[in-house]
Amino acid sequence: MPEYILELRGITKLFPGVKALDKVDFQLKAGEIHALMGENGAGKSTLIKVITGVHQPDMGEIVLDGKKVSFKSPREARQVGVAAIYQHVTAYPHLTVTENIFMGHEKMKHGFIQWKAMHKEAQALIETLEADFHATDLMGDLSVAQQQMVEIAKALSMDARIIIMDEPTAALTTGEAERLYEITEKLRDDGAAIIFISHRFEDMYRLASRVTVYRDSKYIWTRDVCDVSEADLIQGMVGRELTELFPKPELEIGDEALRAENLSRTGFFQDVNFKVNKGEIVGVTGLVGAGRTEVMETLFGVTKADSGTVYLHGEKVQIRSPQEAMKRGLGLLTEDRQHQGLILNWGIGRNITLAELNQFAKLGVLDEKAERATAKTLAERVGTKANTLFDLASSLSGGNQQKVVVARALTSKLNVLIMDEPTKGVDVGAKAAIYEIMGELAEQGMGIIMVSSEMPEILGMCDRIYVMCEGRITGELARGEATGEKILELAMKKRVASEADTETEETA
Amino acid sequence: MKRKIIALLLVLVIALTAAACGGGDTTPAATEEPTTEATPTPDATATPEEDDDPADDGGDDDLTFAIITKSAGIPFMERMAYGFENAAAAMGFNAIVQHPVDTTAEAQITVINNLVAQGVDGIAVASNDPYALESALQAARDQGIVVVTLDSDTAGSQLFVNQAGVFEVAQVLVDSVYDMTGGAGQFAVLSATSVATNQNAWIAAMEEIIAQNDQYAELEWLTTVFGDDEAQRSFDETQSLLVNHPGLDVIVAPTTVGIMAAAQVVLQQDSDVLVAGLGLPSDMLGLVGDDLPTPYMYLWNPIELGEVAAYALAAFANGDTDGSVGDTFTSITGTTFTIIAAAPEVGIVNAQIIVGLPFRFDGDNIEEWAQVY
Amino acid sequence: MENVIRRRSIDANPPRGLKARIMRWEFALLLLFIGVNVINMNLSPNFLNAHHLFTNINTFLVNGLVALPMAYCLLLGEIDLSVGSTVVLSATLLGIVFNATESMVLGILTALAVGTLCGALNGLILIKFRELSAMIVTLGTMILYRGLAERILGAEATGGMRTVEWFANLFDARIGPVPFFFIFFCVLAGVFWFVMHKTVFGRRMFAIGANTQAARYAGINVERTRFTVFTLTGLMCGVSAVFFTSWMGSVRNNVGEGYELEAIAMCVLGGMSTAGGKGTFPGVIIAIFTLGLLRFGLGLLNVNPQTVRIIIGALLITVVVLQNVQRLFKKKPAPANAS
Amino acid sequence: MSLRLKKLVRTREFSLLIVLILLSAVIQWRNPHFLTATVIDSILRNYSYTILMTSGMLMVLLVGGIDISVGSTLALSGMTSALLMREGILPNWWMAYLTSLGVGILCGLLVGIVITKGKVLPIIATLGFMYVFRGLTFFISDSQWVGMMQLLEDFRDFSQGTSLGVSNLIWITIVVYIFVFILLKWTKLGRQVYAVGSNIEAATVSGIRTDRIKLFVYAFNGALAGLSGAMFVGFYAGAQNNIAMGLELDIIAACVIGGVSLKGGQGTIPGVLLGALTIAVINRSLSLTGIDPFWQQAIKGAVILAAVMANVLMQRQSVRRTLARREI
Repeated sequence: MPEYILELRGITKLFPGVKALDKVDFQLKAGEIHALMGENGAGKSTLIKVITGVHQPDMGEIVLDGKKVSFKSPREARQVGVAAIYQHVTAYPHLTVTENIFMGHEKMKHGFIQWKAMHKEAQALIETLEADFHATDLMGDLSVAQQQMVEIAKALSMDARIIIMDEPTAALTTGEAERLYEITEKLRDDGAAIIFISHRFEDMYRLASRVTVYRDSKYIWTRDVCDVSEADLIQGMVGRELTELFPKPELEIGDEALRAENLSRTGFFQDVNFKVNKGEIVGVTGLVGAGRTEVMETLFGVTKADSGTVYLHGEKVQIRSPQEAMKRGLGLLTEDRQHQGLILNWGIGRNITLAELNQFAKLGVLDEKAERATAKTLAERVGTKANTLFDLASSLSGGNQQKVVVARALTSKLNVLIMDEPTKGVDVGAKAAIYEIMGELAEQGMGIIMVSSEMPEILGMCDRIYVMCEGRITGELARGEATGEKILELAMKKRVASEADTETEETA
Repeated sequence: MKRKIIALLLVLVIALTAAACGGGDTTPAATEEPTTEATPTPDATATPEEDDDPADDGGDDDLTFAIITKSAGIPFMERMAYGFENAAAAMGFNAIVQHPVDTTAEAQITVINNLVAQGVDGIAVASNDPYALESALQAARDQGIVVVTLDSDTAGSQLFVNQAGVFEVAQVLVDSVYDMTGGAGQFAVLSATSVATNQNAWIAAMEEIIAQNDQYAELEWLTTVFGDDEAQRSFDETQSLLVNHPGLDVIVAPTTVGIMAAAQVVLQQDSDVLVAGLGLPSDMLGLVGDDLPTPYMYLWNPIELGEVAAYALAAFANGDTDGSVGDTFTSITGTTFTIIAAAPEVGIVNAQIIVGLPFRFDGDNIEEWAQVY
Repeated sequence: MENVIRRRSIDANPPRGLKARIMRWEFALLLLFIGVNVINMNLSPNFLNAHHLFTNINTFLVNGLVALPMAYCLLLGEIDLSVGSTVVLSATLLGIVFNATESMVLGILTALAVGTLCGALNGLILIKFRELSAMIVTLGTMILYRGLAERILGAEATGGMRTVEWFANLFDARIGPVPFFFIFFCVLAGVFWFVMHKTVFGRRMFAIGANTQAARYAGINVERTRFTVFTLTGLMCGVSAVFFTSWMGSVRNNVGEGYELEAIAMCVLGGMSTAGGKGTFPGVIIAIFTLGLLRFGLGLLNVNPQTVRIIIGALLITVVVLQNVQRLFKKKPAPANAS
Repeated sequence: MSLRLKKLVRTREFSLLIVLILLSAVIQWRNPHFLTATVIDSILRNYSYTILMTSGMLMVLLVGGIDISVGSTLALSGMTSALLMREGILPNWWMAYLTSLGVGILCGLLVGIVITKGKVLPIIATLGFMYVFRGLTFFISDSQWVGMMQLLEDFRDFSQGTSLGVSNLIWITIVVYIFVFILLKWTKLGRQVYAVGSNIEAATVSGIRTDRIKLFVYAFNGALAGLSGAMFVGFYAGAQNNIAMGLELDIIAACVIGGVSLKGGQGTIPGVLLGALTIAVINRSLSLTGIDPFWQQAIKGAVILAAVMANVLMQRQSVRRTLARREI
């Protein structure tokens, strides 16, 4: 039996405009829980997709049980016992839990599906996970956490030898997370090798025996967990000293630009209170599924809040649609640039002017010359690297695409700009440019709300930081007192814990 | 470059389909057994015709007459067109047959415009609408084209070739009911579509006949339902009639589609209701006879109707008549037709000629006529 | 801290190539248009007789009127199956009101109002039930509107509309060989072309068709645009009903059947993508005349109308397949030099 | 009530059954003849092929597609076997049924290939094929009809005959429904049809060959249309070229009423069966209850819109229920 059950050597994967994996190595021992740590966009998800056969590497090789393999599809990977539990669960909402578990490897008896046997086994798996739903429930009716349990049950049902868990505890309560730890350990004791991807140091310390760190799609190092300190981890994950990366201008903060008072929307967020002043950059952070994007969409008028009020410059406003928000000077740069931010098969010029077409029209008739002129000045102001205004948005790199979206926001006279994960999937060079634009806008008196789950960015750029967890604001930190640990700790403070916890300030 | 190749390909495809259909399937094969593939030449006359360039009125013998039926897919209309063609051929003229895509006036108008554009010499049309064709037919007549109507009339025609007098048809239908019910009983009418001009004319005439003489006093006319000339609807309506009116004795269906459907239902449910009306022998083979749902039925010879329409066109074309009432003309087969007055109250707006009396089909002659039409 | 944003100049004027790229599908279509006419000319001698040519052009332009707004529906990535039924309902009520009030002006206004209402109902349902696709909603209203027309018409057909001299002339009147209706259609087509390509409303339709979510986040009122387009389609059905009644003089319940297929075929042949967001209006105008003259040419050859339907159906499928296959051939756009 | 019963009552099929019973009660009240054996039998017999084809349309809708060319496919396949019978090429009745079935499968395959390989939107592809198949029906029959006596004796007897007191056409429908029920519930293929409709990305990632599933579904739908062609021609004892015009609208209405979602992934055999029966009752009852037959089309249109909107409201309600259950 070779020392490593799975080995990746010099794996490189290119996507248009960005190098997702750059000559990456990785070794996994049998019966080991191996943690994978790294910032968003460091290439962790791409690595998993390469191992599970969703993507094929451009260079390098994968060695399984000492033999060189290449998976053309996830089905092939699954057949040799590689199973993955993704962060965004890919399930069949209309079908029952049992079917979701057994889809692809149903229990058959001369051609017919054995429903009773499958339901029984599925129920047994659910019981081992002590999940609070039934095998015959519809997948669509389950919460994200419950769906994740089903994914785990799916892996168990395939008695996979290598199980990959991508941010499994992100949407779980502490109780559910604890149960997940026990199950993961039981899997390891049964001989499975587990790759565990997470932001949370706590998961890593609790479970993993070894940890590998990635940064900017490059392999950094692999060490035993026992001789790794948190500082080492942050250093490994972030690399540079914080200050040098973030040109945060020191500005005097103006009066209040936007305030939300116990804003809530059933099922997404509850009693959210926060405010942002002119010239201030406010960070909103938390784990995946904490409801940050949902809050911003409600502010911007895409969705309707069930209760709570919003004040712009102290004046109570009722924003029912994006165009109303923009009319009142509130802009939003969406998290999913590709689908919500840009029209990919349009040129960058037309993308930039899309939001304020009336500016370039007399009596409804478009003046294309004026439109092109504005687009050119704005595109250059944000430093978009493109040959002509008519280059397709799809042909630009992640960073450039974000600059185009920022340029579009500049066409409206905004005084509050919400930027949702502005530097997600963006290479380091472009990140710095985006931070500079942010600084520039703040300098002009704009209130900036930056939603991000990247610690360095939050710590480096924000004057004040709100931390959210499971739809609630669990804490507010000023620029000076904020540290990585404090934020993480607030990000995991569940409602249950916070009620019991009476002290106000947690010591570091 | 690739796109241009594709475009050229597209033009080629269109050219091929257009050329392939150039021959067009305009006429059912002249022979008795309609073969499945379309006959290549537009005019199926037996005698070889030199290339017919339909110059307006060239020599007497190369006139081109066209017939427009109600729509494709109705056997009665096929037989009528077949008769028209034979008569035209017999007179040495060319014949074009057009079956519009559906029973709408706009489909017929489009065909009329096409024919006018081709410069035909005469048009006979079985109209789908009492008013709509008037302007198109008027435009044709302005180009010197002779226009007659047959089977169902419309304004704008010079003469209506009436297969049988409306009253004669109504009379035989009422007599059938009288005979089948033994003088007293309940009957209902299963008609085609609610807007079929000839159906409504016969129904109006039947009402008048029953009202005028008390001989038919005991005949109770329960209702009139519409089968839309569709097999399934006619089936449904007949079944509803049997269910809604247990005391029903006779169903009268003055439409070839309706009578067949009604007879089928009666046969399948072996109900003792009798079915009378107008039906095509070839359709009704197996349904007409002594112990069958339809003891006897009436119709006229559609082939004869088509022939007379051709003769009428010829008569107008070579000036034998100008269509005024009282005028007469004789066809090359020697039968003379006298033009009689219109009958607006039953929907006949033009002067008309009567082809003949309705012909009776029963158990013994159905076999023989089923071969003819 | 050197200034990280390197200001690079971007060329703003539209590249020559852009024009060529847009024109490519129109060029192929123009070729097809000329091809159809050339074939028609030598297969039937009097194809070029102006009078007959325009008479027949008039007949398919009544259907063409409905293809104009259908192009907008397709641009939004939607489809309106209820156009034929809206035409018959509008025409029916025109006939009813005219016969009741003896005033043709009132009749025309009714037709336009009914058409707009039918379109607005489609739009309203689509706004209130965003989850529903326009296809199933307009499938329902297609049956409903034609059913209402059938109920109102009942046993008789409303008729006699051509007795009003000026109304009949709406369709028949000619300036020289060219009918007034033909000029009216061209003017209307020009307006539709201008709105689609040169106005804010047009650009918004392109955006919604290309990426509805991105349009919504860019502050475009997607629902209101959709409502306007479907109401406009209804209005155009009303206009088509007016000209249809002026042409036919009477209305029955099988009028306008198949209008939706013809309209979609014209738009798709004209280069409109069925996924939305792509297509040019000149293409649609050329396609309307190409299909119309193809049908006229086949008519002159006395081709059985059913065979013409086979050709139109087959043409619609081949064109869409060609568009999709052609999109696969196109090589991926070269990425701009990434940083 | 036991959990199982409570679950059953809340399902959509149960509410459909209630609607159907109420509708029949109203009709019975207006016309006592309605609930008699002959009327019920005639409804099932007249609409046996509509009910049959609804199961085919269910599978097409389940994968998120649609097929409005089924009416023309029925006409083409029925006419083909009728013409071949007239020319004496087909020796007996089951050969006629097989031919009709074969033509149906061919049409279905053609539609499927254009949709999957040609990447054409289903509504556009089937709209085009609707006219192509209808045009072909007129073309091959040279616009002629095939009369009753030109059909084979045993072909008519089978189609109009009964065994064990029930019409053979109803037996065919029952057999096919059982087959489709088993296929959808108990076979791998059936579950993959649901998977493709429910989440096509997940299906592709988990290695299901989605194009092949779609092709199968369209071919199967064509097969049922072909089978119905023979049933129609046999039952009405004659093949006309304008048969089954607009039949596809009834079938889609039946599926929509039966709770099938047009986005795919949702719909059951019991649901569409009840939907098809509802449509048959609506079509048939109007002439029985003396409601002006001209209302029929308008009622059907209204019923489709109402059913579709009801589906959406129900879905919104269940989404709200799941959201509220998510404890924050």
